[in-house]
Amino acid sequence: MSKPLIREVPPTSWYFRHPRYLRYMAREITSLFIGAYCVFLVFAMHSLAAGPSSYEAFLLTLRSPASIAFHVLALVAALYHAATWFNATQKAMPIQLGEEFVPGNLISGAHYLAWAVLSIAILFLAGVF
Amino acid sequence: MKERLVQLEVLRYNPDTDTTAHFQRYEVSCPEEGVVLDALNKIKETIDPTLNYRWSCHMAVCGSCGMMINGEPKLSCHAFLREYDGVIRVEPLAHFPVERDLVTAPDDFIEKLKRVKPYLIPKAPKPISEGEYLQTPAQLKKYHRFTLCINCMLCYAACPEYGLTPKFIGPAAISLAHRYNLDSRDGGRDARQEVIASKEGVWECTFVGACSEVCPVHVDPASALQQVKIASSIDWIKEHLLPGGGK
Amino acid sequence: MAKSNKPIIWFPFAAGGTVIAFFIPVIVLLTFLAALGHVPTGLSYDSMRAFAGSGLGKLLIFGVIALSLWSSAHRLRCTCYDFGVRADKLVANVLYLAAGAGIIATAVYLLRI
Amino acid sequence: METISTDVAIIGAGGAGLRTAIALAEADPKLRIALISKVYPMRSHTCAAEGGAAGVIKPDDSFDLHFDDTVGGGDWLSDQDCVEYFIHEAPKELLQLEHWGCPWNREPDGSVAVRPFGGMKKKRTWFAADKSGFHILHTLFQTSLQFDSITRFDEYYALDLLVDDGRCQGVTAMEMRSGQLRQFHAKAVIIAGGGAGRMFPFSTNGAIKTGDGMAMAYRAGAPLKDMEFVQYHPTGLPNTGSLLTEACRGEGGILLNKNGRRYLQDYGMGPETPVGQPQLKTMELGPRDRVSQAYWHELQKGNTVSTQWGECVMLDMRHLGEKKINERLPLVRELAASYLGVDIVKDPVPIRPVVHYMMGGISTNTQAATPLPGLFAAGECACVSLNGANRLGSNSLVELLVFGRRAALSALEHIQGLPAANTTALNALAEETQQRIRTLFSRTDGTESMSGLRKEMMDTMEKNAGIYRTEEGLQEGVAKIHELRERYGRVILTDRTNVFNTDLFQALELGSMLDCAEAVTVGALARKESRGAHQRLDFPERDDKNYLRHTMVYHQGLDAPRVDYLDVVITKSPPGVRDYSGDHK
Ligand SMILES: Cc1cc2nc3c(=O)[nH]c(=O)nc-3n(C[C@H](O)[C@H](O)[C@H](O)COP(=O)(O)OP(=O)(O)OC[C@H]3O[C@@H](n4cnc5c(N)ncnc54)[C@H](O)[C@@H]3O)c2cc1C
Ligand code: SF4
Ligand code: F3S
Ligand code: FES
Repeated sequence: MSKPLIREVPPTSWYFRHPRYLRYMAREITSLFIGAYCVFLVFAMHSLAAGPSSYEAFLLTLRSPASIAFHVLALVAALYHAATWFNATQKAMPIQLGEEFVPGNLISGAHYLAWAVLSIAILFLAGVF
Repeated sequence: MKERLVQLEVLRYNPDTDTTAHFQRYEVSCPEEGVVLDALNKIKETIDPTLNYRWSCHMAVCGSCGMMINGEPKLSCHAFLREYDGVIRVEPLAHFPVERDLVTAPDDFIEKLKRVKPYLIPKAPKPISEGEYLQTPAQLKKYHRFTLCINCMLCYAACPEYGLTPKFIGPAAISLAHRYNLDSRDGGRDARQEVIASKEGVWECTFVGACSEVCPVHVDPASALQQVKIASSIDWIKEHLLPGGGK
Repeated sequence: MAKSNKPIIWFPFAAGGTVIAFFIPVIVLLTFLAALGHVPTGLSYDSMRAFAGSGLGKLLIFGVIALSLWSSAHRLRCTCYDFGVRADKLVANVLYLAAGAGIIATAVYLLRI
Repeated sequence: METISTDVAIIGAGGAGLRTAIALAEADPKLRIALISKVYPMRSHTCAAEGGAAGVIKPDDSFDLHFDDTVGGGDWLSDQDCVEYFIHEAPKELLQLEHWGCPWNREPDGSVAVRPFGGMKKKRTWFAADKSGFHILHTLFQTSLQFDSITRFDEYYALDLLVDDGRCQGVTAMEMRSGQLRQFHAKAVIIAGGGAGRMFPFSTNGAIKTGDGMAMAYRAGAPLKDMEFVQYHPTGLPNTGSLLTEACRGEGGILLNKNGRRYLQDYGMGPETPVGQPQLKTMELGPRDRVSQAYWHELQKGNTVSTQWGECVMLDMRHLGEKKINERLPLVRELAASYLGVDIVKDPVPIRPVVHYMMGGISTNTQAATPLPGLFAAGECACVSLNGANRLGSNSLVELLVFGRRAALSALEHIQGLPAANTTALNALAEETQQRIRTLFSRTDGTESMSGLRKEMMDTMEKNAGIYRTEEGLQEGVAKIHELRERYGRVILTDRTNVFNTDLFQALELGSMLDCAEAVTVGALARKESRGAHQRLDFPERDDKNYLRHTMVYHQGLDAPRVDYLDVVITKSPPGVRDYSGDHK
């Protein structure tokens, strides 16, 4: 009788098998930084709720080198996440108008555009410009 | 016809004689515009008749010749030699048990195909004598892409979640269920949802997207699966949060 | 086979993914500016307080933090699995509970403002 | 040896086998159906069919017109009662597929669309882009999954029919993954094993089309009919043999020789029609035999184009425009681009005729029954005499359906009240097969290499039984095939292990092809006339006086086969002139 050979998937290192898996893992790992950043936001709300002195202290701790490094990582992660997410929208939500499907790039492009507008608006409202 | 020397490194395994697999190196001369399958055929014909693999159509439509070529799931009849240099490494499709050499056991996939009820369950049955169900070109186009699957299982070999969790029903089978769900003639979605919206169904997919990257006929299973997730979530909200189950 | 209740987890995950994509980069940019010493006027105590004091502001802040937290927790769970951590139940419980705690804390803090 | 008892065993799970299985399951849910196939059903070669399937559906068409096209296209060698049955069943079967979900192309109003096809006077070919066979096969396969009474034996290689008490009562088959032989005891056996184009070197046929079903029936005593009629398709890729569907010409593609001339007008298919306005049944829409023969003449005249893949003519589709090509011929564009590096939107493609289809096969009547009781056949492996001397494109996909279903109904009738099988006798027969395989395995004094024999067979077929044939060439061919069959008795296996031993299966397939090749060459030698796809340079005219009849070839072991004839059934259309000169006369 035949004994089929099972070629095990190495459970802890399979993503080295192909660059596309590394790209995927990179995307997934963004969640670590974004998650941490969200926890940081929860703390921000805590200090905000605790009154002006605590909030000022919070703003001061922000300036530590560790915080700066963390922000760089979080920013990269957030941008990578945003790009992968917008690129995926055309797959998750294709739009058919009449017979034809709207080209995927258009759907993703529209998301990028909305994102840019929204980001600039928030920066403006926050008084950055 | 210009010929070129091709070196292949092929995974060999024969359960009758071997306990493990090993690579074997071959060298053959093939036409330049040939494909990896041509090289394998030449090896079998002129060097080693004991080499085993499946193929039939040589035109990327029967879906039988899938294998890993330099680590990438490919149809060997559609893997052009001109795209490779150096030694080409050929292995059986990942994530499936190897029966022998490049021949894998597709039983799991075949069983899953059956489970998703991939056939039309008519919304409003009518006899043949009343003619065809009308379906506009737009309605056809809505699901057409998902009819193109040749069941080659490359997407299963590419999907790491299937490799890690073999219970996962997987990209092609779910896309096929989705194809029928989208068909204007069909009324069987509820029955299929029981399967594809189950734990082992679409929820095992973490949207790696590899399935769509390797699909030789551009079915885009990743897209189908995300659509199924959204639709299933809407179902759930209707069933659990709206009065009367949203009916 | 029964339909899974996964949508309870997945739906907020997907919503969170969208929220992260649209909002988190610019928010990170704002706090980054603050970290570099250029605190935008909008991040000053008074404007933040005014913003978080309004009903709409509370809702927005809560929505962004809660969904993003949830989304990250869920994705982190999958990541653990992808890295070979097979104690999925445990990981899930820990992460979802943590996210839940963060979400409740956010709500409490916001209500205090 | 394990025995599997079943009511009906079907050999082959392509379009024909699947349609048969579904019809049986629908007719009687309690029936046990064994569906045996050497490949998973969706790998069957029906998946490669591109163009479409013919059935009268539109108001401007009529059954009579489909009848005339089929009978004329077949050069009056079709049995007209069979054609009559076929044309009436065709639309029903195609509608049935529609009801099962087949994604046929549609008109804007939602009704099914039809396209023109070679040799058809009206547009009546239903199509699903240029993957019609693919969609038919997958629709059937997927539909079959809902019937629990169909037990599939995928990757079981069928070997020999079990014939006892004058009727067919089963078959032996080897489970390919284990190398174990099994016997199937069945009250009726239906062969749907597909064609045998692989006996030729250049063929649109997949590797699995080796005529096993035909050979199995032939060896068991059922005659093969009209095997000399081998269809060449005029437009194959010169390197891989892959088919560029007839729809290329149906949609308006034109054929050019090296001087840029639309040479078909020089071979009774003119006068020229305007480019981009294809007219039915003339010029590029002439029948396959004529168009392929025209290539041969151009080749003799030195009018073909020399390419790195050999002598070709050009198929020009540039004028169709990118949009239409993408919508109607996407597969063709992809095939030409990837295997030849030609973009059909920008350049003409070099093509040459390639072996495509066997008009002949296991002799069946309109009930899909063979002369051997209990044995039925459908699909390309059968010759029900629908296609006569030349099959019209898009008739055969429908033939699978119509006669697949018919075979099921006939088998159902046959199994009512049968006497019980004599299992001892069947076991003994199965043991013979086992012995045959053992001999093949244990032979160490073999001298013949399989690939060597195969190559000699292919070369012989191409050289002596190709588009044009002569007495001398055929005599040589018959002798050569006879010699090869004899040498096949000394073929040696390199691989003597059990699991998925393709060396073994290729050897068995070679045996099947040699049997079929014998029937082709012997039939062709005996038919001293030119008709449809059988063209003799020494007998260029059709001879209705002597040859308006079917060739029946009977297997005689290693001896030369016995040739007999059977009259053609003519009901309403006496033999006439095949005219493809359009309305221009
Ligand atoms: C490239 C191409 C294009 C075509 N286009 C058209 C078209 O447009 N329109 C049209 O009408 N026709 C077309 N044809 C013809 C038509 O497709 C075929 O005649 C038809 O599909 C044959 O179907 P089948 O079911 O008889 O055989 P197949 O689909 O070939 O199936 C044969 C089955 O038999 C099984 N089998 C064979 N031997 C054994 C064995 N020893 N043991 C077990 N199982 C066995 C195989 O596994 C397979 O399942 C085309 C043919 C080709 C090659
Ligand atoms: S979806 Fe694509 S890759 Fe997957 S089985 Fe189907 S054709 Fe193959
Ligand atoms: S690769 Fe796998 S995880 Fe999902 S998107 Fe494709 S099925
Ligand atoms: S041989 Fe059919 S897909 Fe490759």
